[in-house]
Amino acid sequence: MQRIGVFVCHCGSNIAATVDVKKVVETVLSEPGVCHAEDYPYMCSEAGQMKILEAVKEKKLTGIVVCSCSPRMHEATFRKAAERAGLNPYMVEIANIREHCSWIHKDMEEATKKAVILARAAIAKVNLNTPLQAGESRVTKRALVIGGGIAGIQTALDIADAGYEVDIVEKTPSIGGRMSQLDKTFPTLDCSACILTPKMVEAAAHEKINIYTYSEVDKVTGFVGDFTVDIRKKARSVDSAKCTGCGVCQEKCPSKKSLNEFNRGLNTRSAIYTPFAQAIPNVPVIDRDACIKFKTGKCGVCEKVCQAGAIDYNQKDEIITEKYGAIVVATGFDTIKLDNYDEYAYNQSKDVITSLELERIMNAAGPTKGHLERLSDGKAPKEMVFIQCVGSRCSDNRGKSYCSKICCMYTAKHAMLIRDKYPDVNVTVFYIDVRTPGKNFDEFYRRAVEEYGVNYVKGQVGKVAPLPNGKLLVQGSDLLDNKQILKEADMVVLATAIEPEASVRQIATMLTASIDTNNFLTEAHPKLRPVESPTAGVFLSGVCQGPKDIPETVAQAGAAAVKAIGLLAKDKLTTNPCTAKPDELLCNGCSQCANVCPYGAITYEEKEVNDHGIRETRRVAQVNGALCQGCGACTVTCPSGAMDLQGFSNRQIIAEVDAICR
Amino acid sequence: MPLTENEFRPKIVAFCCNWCSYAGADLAGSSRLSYPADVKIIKVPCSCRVNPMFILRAFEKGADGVILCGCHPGDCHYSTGNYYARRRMTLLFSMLDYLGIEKGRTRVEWVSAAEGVKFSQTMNEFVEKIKSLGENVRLGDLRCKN
Amino acid sequence: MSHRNYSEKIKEISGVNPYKCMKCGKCSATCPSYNEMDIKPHQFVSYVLNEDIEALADSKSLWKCLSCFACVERCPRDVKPGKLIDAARQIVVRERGGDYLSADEIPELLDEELPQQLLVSAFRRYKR
Amino acid sequence: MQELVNRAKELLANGTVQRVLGWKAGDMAYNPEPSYFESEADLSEFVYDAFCGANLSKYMIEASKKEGKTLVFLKPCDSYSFNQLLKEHRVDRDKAYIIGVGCKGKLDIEKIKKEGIKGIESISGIGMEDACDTLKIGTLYGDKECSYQDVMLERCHVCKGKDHVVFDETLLESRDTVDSERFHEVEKIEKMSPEEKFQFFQKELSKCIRCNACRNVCPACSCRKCVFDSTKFDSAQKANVDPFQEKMFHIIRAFHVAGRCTDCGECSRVCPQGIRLHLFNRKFIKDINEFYGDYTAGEDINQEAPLTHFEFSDREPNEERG
Repeated sequence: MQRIGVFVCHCGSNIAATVDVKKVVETVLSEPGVCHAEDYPYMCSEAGQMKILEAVKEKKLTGIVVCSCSPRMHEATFRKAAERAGLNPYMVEIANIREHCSWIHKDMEEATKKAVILARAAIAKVNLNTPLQAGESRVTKRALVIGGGIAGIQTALDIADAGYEVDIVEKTPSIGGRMSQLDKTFPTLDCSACILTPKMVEAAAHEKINIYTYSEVDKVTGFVGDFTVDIRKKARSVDSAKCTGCGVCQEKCPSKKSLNEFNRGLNTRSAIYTPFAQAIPNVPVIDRDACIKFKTGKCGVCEKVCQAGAIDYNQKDEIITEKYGAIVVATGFDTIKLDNYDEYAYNQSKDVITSLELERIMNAAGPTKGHLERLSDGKAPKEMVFIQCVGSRCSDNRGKSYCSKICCMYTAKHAMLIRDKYPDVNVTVFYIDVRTPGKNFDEFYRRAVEEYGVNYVKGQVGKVAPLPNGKLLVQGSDLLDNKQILKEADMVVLATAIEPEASVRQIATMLTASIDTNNFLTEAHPKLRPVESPTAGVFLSGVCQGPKDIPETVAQAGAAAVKAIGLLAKDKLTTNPCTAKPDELLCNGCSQCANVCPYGAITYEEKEVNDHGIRETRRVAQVNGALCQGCGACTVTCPSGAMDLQGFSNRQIIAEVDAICR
Repeated sequence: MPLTENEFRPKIVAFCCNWCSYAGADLAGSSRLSYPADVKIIKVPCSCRVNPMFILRAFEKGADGVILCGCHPGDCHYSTGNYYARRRMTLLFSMLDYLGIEKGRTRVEWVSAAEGVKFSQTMNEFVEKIKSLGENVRLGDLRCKN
Repeated sequence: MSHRNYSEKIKEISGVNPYKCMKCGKCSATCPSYNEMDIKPHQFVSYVLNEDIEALADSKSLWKCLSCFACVERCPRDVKPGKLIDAARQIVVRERGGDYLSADEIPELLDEELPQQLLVSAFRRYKR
Repeated sequence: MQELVNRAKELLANGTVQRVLGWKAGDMAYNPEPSYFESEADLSEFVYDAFCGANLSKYMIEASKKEGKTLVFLKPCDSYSFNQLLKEHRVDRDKAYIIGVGCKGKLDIEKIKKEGIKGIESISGIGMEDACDTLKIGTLYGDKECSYQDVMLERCHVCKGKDHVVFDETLLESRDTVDSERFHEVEKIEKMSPEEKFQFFQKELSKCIRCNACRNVCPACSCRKCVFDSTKFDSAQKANVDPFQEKMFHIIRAFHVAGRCTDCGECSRVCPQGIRLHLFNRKFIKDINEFYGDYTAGEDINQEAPLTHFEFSDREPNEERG
């Protein structure tokens, strides 16, 4: 029989205002095994924890139940306290009487009754708890960064600078990501390439960093400290070791009609291409869907002109298998498709563009060589309209419910740059709210209005209609003036919502990292663990976790690096002791458990057992405690009940059921 | 809701997976989204840990309804646990229905850590449903008691 | 009925939660009858929330809305001002009683150019 | 039948097998029982006729632990059970020499008794060489007759087929016995109201005396130690201590064998109270077929079992049938 102490927390008034804690203490004292119960205003405080230590000592407690907030909050705290008191940490159970009781119920009598029942269930469980010992597993001192944008580059640099090997996997032919597509950056207006390129070069030159471009993650197995990852190096059709990056192949390539992804499809590129001039590595790839050689078998111009002999049409995808201790996801974002927003005429008019397209138009290396012009007729615009929140903050199913966060600032940037370079162009920004929290951000927006004369109108645009004269009729409203506005514009720029890069869902599935309904990766705690995934050993960097601007992305990238370094610096990890455990005497050897184990943690071996004096060799299940993550799938599959889960045993759960239904 | 006499208050057991649904229930709590106190949550590591025996046990001990909440299919922390749970529960619920235990007394709902609202709504609906079905007398014993 | 009840009735008929409005003004930007309205589409929500139904009932807007539902279609928050005003109109018509449009009058009103939809919305608006 | 005995003698004599697992004549014509035969002499008691319903595959678990090979006679339906045990590593294929024997449908003595035939002394027309159309029954009260088909076991009316799924050789001809829809009974129950369903099963299960015959005969219930006998679930078989297993026994048992039950019908055959236990197992089989595609346990040992496998597009548990 256990000797159980029950500690009921008031959590200030969070619990005590709705739950009669004294009554809970009084009631649980009559539960089997309970030999001590008390309440305290803050159990998680040092003084509260001391109460546990004292009681364990005085009453010789063997088990502890804390009735408090969610175990997700303080289970670790109380387990440590138990350990300090000399108990096994797994002799602690939490009754969640805050999130699951006091915060959702109003009537004190009812909430108190429920709190007692929850406590009773925890007590019933502790009665069956057994001390568990955490095992150890090794840490591979190498990190994988998925995504080679600014987030991935910064994370890789920080990890590498700490002395650990890092691999970057980037799916496009070059690292650089979205930031390489930007012209200028807010709030300082410095050139994006000027600050990004040195970082790209630094990453490429770093002796601890290894970059796989034009590559994707194919498969991930293992667990924190010991992941095994298959990386697919897609066939580039160009030998990176031989290529000198001279660019002649691209000049001579006769297939020049492919949409240039880097320029958002606003112009075309050759079939053999490097996405942009500063690409790293400066090695082109052949787009096999566009290449004449691959389509018809005839051509081979690039091979002929390449003096280095680097063209290799027979190159195949290559799978590289590597072990990692930590994985950082930095997959970034894309703008949403605007097919659902007919009212903005994006698909009808070439002169309605997204902000990212405007970045390319404004950029000297872009489709118009940096001249602001209409894509329909090449004319310089006189009236420009910017529309904010296109697809952001939409609770209908056409767009995204969240604020994309970066649009207010980059629109101010665009407006300012245009007014600066082309003072004769009128710029009108239709906004719902202008959101500029950030250092020097509001000042930046105000400068656009006050110094550059950008016309900000509060009110969303209802419709953009192409006119026969080639202009665009923008129908908006000025809510402050209570007027409807009809404006003929030459160009309309849509601040299009951003969304996580589409491939992230697949990556999250491989990593068993959770993802929210918007495809953003979920952090382990929204406030206190913002750069960690709930899946141990997986960290989040950049927009894959939520909308962010560059400074925030870089800050988060550094934070993710530090978390990864903290993991890599360890030689051994303690493993979750709540793993599956087979009873060899009950095991039939039927293999059903091994069939459902997602980790391959169950193997079978012929083993001599002593079944009440009968010695025989049997086929029995063995669980690798380092691989087992404790899901319990095997326990239910096992027909004989030989497989049980430590910490969540059949008897423990049944005891809880009984306590609740009593 | 204060307790009033004679009102039928069902016993409801909710199994919640640790990673999504238990966190969803926590979020419902921290967002103060109320649902009836009749619901008592048991934490399990994954929906696939829930043995049909646990559900039968709950009914035998007098539960009027049992609900299992797990991560959305595709989002299981353990990759595949909820897919197995889905098959097991589909078959179990169908069997219980076959034995005369109304389908409304058993339910599976996928609730993510971000879906506090869904958690609370689900529980409100489920309790309403159980109240409309009344006390479960059938699984106490499938045989004649006398 | 009290003001509050009217307000609740409008929510009930329209199925709209006016609290969802983020005051972006897209409805007003969209509305073809905007200039003829005294209370603008983006303001409907506040009249309902402030329970100032009398003003809404007396407004010109009630009868100027074409029920084209462009605002319903484009509202990013599913607030649907067109449905709110439609509901207000229905309440007024119900209270007032009597039919403003009888089926017998239809043949006379028919016009080649007239969209069928208009007849339907006219019936919704002018007939009990 | 003599063919079987002759072949068994040969295999014993040439050392292919160490023993024979078959059926031994009982004290009455209708109750032969499973038995090992170690020698030619033993085989004089061997019998194979229309009352040899017993499925011998489960005995192969023990036989697999013995020295040398065992010759086992498996009817077509028994071979599914053997295959399923093979899939679960419970029997050793190398320790078995399987003769697949033909089957013309097996008989249910209870059904004969229900025909009003009492005091049975002898039954003829039950041998594999007979026409198996009419049974001639000698009783204390004179000779009686009844139709073979009318007194067949329920499972034979819905037979899975007369082909063996695993064997070393086959002997004797079979005859098709199917004349009913397999899921007809289950469908009838499905259409009842909840109250009617409950009444129906309550009536059936109230007959249960927990003799464990169903469990002991079931080839899928082959656990070294049954959960009902272990303390792992607090469901141990201690009368009056915890009645959980008492109440839920048949549901839990059905779930344990779901996806593994070959519908061999042994549970219903052996139940002394005549409970139609196959109605549980067959419900699961029907659901599995309907929800996840046709699956016959034991048919193909390489096929993924329905409960240790899934599809992303599987139906949701709350979904209404239809």
